[in-house]
Amino acid sequence: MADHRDEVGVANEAANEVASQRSPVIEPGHTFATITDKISSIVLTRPTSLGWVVGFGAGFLVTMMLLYALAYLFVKGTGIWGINIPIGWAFAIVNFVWWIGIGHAGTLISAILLLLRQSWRNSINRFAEAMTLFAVACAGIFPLVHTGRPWLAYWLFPYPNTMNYWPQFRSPLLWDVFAVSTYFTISLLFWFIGLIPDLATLRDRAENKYARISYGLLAMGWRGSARHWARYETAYLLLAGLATPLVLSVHTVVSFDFAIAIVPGWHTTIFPPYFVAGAIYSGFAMVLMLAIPIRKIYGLEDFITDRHLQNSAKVMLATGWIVAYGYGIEAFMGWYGGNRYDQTLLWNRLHGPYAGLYYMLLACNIFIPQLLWIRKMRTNPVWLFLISFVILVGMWLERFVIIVISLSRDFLTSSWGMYYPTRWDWMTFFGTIGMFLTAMFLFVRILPMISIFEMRTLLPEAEVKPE
Amino acid sequence: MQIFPRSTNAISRASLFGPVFVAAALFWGLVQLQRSPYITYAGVRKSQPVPFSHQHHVTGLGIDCRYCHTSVEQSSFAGIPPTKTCMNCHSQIWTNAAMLEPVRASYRTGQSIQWTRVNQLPDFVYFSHNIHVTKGVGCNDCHGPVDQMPLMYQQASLQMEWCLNCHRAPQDVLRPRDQVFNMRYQQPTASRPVQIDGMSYTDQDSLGSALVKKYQLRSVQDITSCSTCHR
Amino acid sequence: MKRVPTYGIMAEFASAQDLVNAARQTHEAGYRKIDAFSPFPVEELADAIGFHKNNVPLVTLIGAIVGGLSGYLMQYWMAVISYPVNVGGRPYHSWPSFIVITFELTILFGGISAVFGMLALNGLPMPYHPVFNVPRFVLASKDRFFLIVFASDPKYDANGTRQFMEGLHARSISEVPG
Amino acid sequence: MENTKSKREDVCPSKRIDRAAVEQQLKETKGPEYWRSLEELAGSPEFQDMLHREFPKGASEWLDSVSRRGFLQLMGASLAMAGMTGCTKLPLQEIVPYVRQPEQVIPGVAMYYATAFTLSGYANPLLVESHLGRPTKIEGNNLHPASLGGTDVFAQASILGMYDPDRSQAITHLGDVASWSEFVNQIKGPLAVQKALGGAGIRILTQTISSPTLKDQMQAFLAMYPKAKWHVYEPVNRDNVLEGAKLAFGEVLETRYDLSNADVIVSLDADFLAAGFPGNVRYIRDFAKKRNPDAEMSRLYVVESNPSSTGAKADHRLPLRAVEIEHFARALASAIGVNGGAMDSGNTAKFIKAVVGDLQKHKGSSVIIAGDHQPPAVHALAHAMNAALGNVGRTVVYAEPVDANPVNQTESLRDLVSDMRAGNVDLLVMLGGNPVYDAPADLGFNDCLKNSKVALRIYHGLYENETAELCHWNINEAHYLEAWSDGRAYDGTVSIVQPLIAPLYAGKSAHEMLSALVGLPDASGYDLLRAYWQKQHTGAEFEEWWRKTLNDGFIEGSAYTRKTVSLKLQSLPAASAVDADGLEVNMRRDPSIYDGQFANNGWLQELPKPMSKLTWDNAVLIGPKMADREGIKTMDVVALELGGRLGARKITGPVWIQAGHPDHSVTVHLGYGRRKAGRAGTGTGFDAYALRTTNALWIATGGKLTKTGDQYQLASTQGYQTMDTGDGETRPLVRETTLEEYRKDPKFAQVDEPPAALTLYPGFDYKKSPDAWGMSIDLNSCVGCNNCIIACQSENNIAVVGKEQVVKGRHMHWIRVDAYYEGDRDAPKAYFQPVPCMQCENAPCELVCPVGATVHSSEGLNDMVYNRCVGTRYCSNNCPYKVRRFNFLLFQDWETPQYKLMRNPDVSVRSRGVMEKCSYCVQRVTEHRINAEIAAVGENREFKIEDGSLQTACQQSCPADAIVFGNINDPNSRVARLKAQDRNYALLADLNTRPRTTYLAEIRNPNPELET
Repeated sequence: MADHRDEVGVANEAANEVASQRSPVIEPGHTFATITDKISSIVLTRPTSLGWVVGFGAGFLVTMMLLYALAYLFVKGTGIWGINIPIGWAFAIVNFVWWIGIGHAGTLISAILLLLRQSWRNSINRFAEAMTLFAVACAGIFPLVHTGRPWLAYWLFPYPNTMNYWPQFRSPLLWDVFAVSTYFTISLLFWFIGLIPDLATLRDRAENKYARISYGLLAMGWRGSARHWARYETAYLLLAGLATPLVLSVHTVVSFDFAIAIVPGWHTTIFPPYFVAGAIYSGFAMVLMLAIPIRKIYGLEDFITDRHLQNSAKVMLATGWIVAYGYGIEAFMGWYGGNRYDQTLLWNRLHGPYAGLYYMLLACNIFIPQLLWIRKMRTNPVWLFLISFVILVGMWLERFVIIVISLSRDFLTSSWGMYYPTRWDWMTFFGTIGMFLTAMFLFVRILPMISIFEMRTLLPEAEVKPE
Repeated sequence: MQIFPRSTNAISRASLFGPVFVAAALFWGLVQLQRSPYITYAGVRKSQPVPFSHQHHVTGLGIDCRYCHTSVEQSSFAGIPPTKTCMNCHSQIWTNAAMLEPVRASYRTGQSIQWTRVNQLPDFVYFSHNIHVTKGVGCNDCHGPVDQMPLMYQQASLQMEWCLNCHRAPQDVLRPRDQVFNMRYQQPTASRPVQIDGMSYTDQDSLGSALVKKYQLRSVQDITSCSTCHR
Repeated sequence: MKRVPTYGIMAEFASAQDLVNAARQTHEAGYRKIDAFSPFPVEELADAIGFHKNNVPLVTLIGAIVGGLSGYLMQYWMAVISYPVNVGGRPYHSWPSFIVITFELTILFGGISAVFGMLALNGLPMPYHPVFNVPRFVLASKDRFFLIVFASDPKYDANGTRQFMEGLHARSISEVPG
Repeated sequence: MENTKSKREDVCPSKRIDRAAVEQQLKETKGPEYWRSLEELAGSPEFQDMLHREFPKGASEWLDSVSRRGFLQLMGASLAMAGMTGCTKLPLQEIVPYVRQPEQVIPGVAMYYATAFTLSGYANPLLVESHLGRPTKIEGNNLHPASLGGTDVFAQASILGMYDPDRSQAITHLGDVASWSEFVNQIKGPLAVQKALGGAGIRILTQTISSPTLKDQMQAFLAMYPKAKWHVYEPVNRDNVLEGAKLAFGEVLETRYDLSNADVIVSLDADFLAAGFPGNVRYIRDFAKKRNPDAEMSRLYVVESNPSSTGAKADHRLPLRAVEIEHFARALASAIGVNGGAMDSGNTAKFIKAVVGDLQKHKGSSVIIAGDHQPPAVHALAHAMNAALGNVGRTVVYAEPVDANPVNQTESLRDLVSDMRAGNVDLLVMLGGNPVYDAPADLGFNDCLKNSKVALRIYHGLYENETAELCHWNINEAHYLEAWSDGRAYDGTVSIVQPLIAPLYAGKSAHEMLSALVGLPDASGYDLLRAYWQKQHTGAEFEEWWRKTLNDGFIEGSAYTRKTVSLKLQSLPAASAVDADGLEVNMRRDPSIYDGQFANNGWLQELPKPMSKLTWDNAVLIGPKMADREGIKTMDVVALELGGRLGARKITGPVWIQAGHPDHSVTVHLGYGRRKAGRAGTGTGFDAYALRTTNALWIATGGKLTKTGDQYQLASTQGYQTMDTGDGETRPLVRETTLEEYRKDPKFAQVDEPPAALTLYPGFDYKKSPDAWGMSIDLNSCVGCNNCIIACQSENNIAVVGKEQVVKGRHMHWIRVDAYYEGDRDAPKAYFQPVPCMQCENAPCELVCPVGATVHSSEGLNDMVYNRCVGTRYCSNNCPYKVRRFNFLLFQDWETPQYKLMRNPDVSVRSRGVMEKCSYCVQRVTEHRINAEIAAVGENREFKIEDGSLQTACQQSCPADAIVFGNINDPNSRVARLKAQDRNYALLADLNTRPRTTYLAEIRNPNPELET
């Protein structure tokens, strides 16, 4: 809503465009009322559907498995995982980077697309942001629990202590601490202020007393005053402006964890850009994996149209190519750079004990996604869903390849080693997925998953003639 | 419709901005607790099998520290006197004082007296008495006015920040080596100058820097390196 | 039953366009203590009711600057002044390494002050507000648009204002009890 | 070592501290506090009954299972929280002083005592560090000619043996705990009966003994019981050497070598640089001295079957099957002009020609050494050749045998068995040893003892092992660190074995056993020893002489004098024909656990074997050729069969493909597959003694190898044993060249050294600090003996992790010895490279630690602050040398009291979740610095740490003197001078990490004639 006129323009176009090839961002025939009713009813209807209960229950059980795995971890120590010397980092960090990457789509959609005035973002930004928060929460678990003595993790924060000794600010891990916590805070605020007007709507529409009270408290007495809207819009815009460099910085910093180190396969300048691209890549894949079933189940095809699926697919195609370029440059530099360690690394990826995974990675992240060139694929939810899944697998493999393969064979051949995940590695990984789904289920049940007031602005009625 | 009464406004505002202050207060509390005697034992008189009075033995009888703490100049460990040392005198005087029974019992049975440790450092801290004594750090610089302690207690917090105070500015505490065991030593003033090597010093700054040279103290960077105390 | 003082008079409109027009007329009619309510942001509205002074950017800027400075100074003090340690032969003041955290704290403080600044300036949270006494006001968060003239406005007088507002083609007019 | 010498005490240190105090301590203090507070009380020598309470028989298994002792790890974690963090509340501690403090004892100051460790009769002179009566670290005795400060792995690890909680802790009779006096009374009767018979029914079985006192006692006993017999048996015996000497000289002689003036050395399957070879410590020193390429450099030819560390150091190594080596020897002899009954030397002709040429050129300065397991003929030939080359008296010296009872041990045991079978034995006393486990299979000692008619069987030993099981009486032996004794080094020099601590479990020494048998049960070992030596050393000044002897640890001038001998070599027995394709089986002592007596020593079990880097197991070693032919892969389980009179004997075990191992030959190591060793040793590996027969103790032919199809996980500590990276690249990790090339281009090793000005950063100025520590490791001297690994483990309280963890790649050694192979897999070049922390000046590890737990000290040490570490493992990932070790689980044993006593009080005990690594022995650095500072201030002179006075643990007992540590700020220090050499290079220098540890490149001295 940076510029209202522009919104109107988009809305008009959207309306007139039904006939034309390009599908609109919102199906015609909607009014403020219908939008409001449609979206808020999802949250306000009682009783809860059985499907939801089942899904939530499943996610919850897996979350319990995560807690069990973590409890055992605290009792025994990180030795229950497959890590060793030389491979000091494996699943924990792979998962961390993977989740953080996924967590990039939300803020990107709500902030960057907002600044780029991509009005189609309005219908997906809300749950994309929620997805971001939950993904970052899942990611946040790992840096903490992967330490040998997690109960001392508070030493990573610069608090006044009796040792007169401080964190070591040259360490990328410390940068992570600040980057990730900042990212989480800002995303949370961004998401929440986005929610305020809709919470007001829910407050005013809830039948149930308690619902009314709780939504009321969260809405903080929002009444849609013109003055409030003015300040609100500014704040929202500023936040978007701040979040944009932030979202780019977060994965850059994460990539520093590797780029700053001297390990062959880590120590490369290409990392920041292609980590960010990869993050958006996997982020959109996750958005689609959520959007496609949600719009089906809750019948939101009017709001999440094929246009959205198409655009997301195009974004994936683009970022996918950036990632491919990254791989290309890595390989090229490995060969061209003439550094004996990088050359060996390249050879090792292609012929080493983990070569299979590397080829799988290429298939998942580069070759299969090329199907998205085909329009049918972009518009067919089922195919899109499957491709997104493949991409998510691929991006997980990318992190595995970068972290584990590089560590498994570094400088001294005498200390080369292998890594085999244990069942505890897997339980922790899948556990976080369960946690993510649980949170997602709760979210769609108690909060509007599409921004109601921003949808309203897409309608032609929202137009106001200038003087 | 109106859901909330007017009063809610104040409450809600408080609940939005209040937590910040609560958290801050909590944090401040923790920081204080960290340094409190409850954690450090500083100034806490721990119960002992025999209520040994340093005041009486040092001030009253004028016994030198090294009579009991024999290894303070040769070893990292200052030494806790064996029962034998107590009995040197107490086989002659106070021979049947009730409070000394544990000592006599120990001597009879050969069972050690089990004192409660007063000045204790964590196990990963390696402190050497001998080097500190050699470089002109006085007993009471760390142990406080032991000669005025009827019951022994730990004077300083013995926390790292406390150690660093001296390690970052040793010249502020150094004294001539012959004064190390003098519990009543006071830093030089114009009225009470301190003589070493024929020079007379009227303030700690000049004395300190002179001693830093004389006793070849290592640079601050040296003595604040981690492995100075941790290995 | 005790008579409650009036808070103002409120008119309801069907579209954003109507509201904006009405607001403008009211403002031109010399009413200053007025406000308008819409279910989504209508940019012209603020201008229409004569609201121009928006301090959110300033607050944000201050927050960001404070964040950035404190970030860098904290690192400098800890690494160079408080306890300088030789880390891998790097200088104590390794400024390139300090940039990341400085940046992050800039964003963090900026963001926080933007959000809380906005809330504070808007006087939120304010769960209770007289306008909620108007039953139809629930529609303000759905598809209706409202304009209010506060009783505190010097030009306000119960009947005159009501008549004036009726002239604005409002769908309905109601008195807001304070 | 001057100051250590001055620190030596010359009195018996066995102190008497009241037990209650110690028990109190053990009850009240937890984990990490324990050994520190113990420091301030007193190392109590005597709390055996308490230990009994603490130790139910068959305690918990070794660290293998992760699920082990869950509660304990919880405790460990909580301890870690309590003990390892800065701001948690410390638990109240007791402090328990002496009642009467012994003189000399200054709490917190270590003392050193001279003693000796005896293996197979050969004494290794030692200097043992003691903290308040607790021995904590073993060093070599630098005054003793057989040590010169060096030790071997067995001596280093023996301290763990003393604290081993699985040692037999009481006298038992038929399994019930009994007392010494009971024992004494019970044997009175039988002895009386025997007295009447002149002891006709008494047999005493000992291991190889060199103790003069014990020999004297034994003779006294045999005088008292003239018909009694003294049998000697050890599985790793030197019968071949003995028979070889008889063959050559007609008498029994000790052969020693003087490598300090050997320019050409030919080894006929002799692994003379390996622990267990008599005199190896001294040989390594002399050998290493002669390998200096800037002086007269020696040349080493090794003809061997199983690849050994000696072979790895060879300038020319010829892999031959053990059975072929006799033929080689004969051919060589004939070529030299000794009648070896010349055989066709076949494909080795060229080699022999070159060797002979070399030998002829160096008459009198060459030496030919035959391996213990080669048949007598080979030894005889070696003697003959050395004589012919005029080496005798120069590089080869003959003298009295060190063995007090030099008999053919196999025959001796055979006699004993037949006597037992015949029922001639009524009373069998076994002093040590474990014949039930390690006697040749064909003797059937086991069942012979089980259902023999021997009325009374007495076992005296350190463990309740397989043999003890089958005895009525089981007397727990006192460990050598607990008892008085003496013994002879390889050159005959008598060392006095001085106890460091009173017996933990009131064990008895062999001397006390024997004197009990002659009716003096209460004689103390000390009195017996003293009495004996008083007899030998008549004269007024005995006291003074005795004190000096105890102080030095050995009797000056007690070495056996050289004998001039005349060769009486009659015709040699005909050599057995070699079946070209028949499979030969070599049975060898294990490089880590010897003959099995160290099977329960965790340090040795986890010590990577020099060539294969295997731990916790033995394996069937085969050559690559054979593996390819038979289609066998490493870790395939095979069945190995040997035919024989007693029918086929068979073992099954996993295969390890050993580069350089000859074809048609397999090697198995003895000592594994113990049934009753203890928590560490029981059930590791397979028992190769099952293949051993009296007629083929070392080399058997006609073996049969078949795949079983099973797999078995072996635990090797080294990822890859080649410097090739697979993509055709080879990394210059070990830099090596020939003497010629080196003379041409001395700086060959210093390629890709980055210029000092490369970095943008100014870099730190370490000149400001008086000392900047650095280390130089000479790859030419290092013989891969592994001694440094154990020395470090002992000095720095390094945990043992168990096989499962080693397989996962989590072993904890702070210094490792990498072994690399290069070239033809069947005859590769081999290299050793010890790798401790490089202490990089631009340390990559420090840069990435988020909490600053690893940072630089002003002296350039890469400090690792355990208590600050949160365990992100980032530092290890970023360490190009991978020398950092992480406590993935609670590897330290917090609860075993013995281990608490053993630990070095000057080094933190690391708990779970903490990174650790080589610290350049910072505790020693600090100690020396403090002492030097005190001295400087006291004497009012410039502060200085004397070069060489401060030695790291690995350096101090390195037999090759390959590791040198010191102050690189002082251009005259030894380390600075070494680093100035042309051969000096830094590992991975191209990374610009600026390591403080650098290497001296390896130079070989090949024979031009053999260079193709």
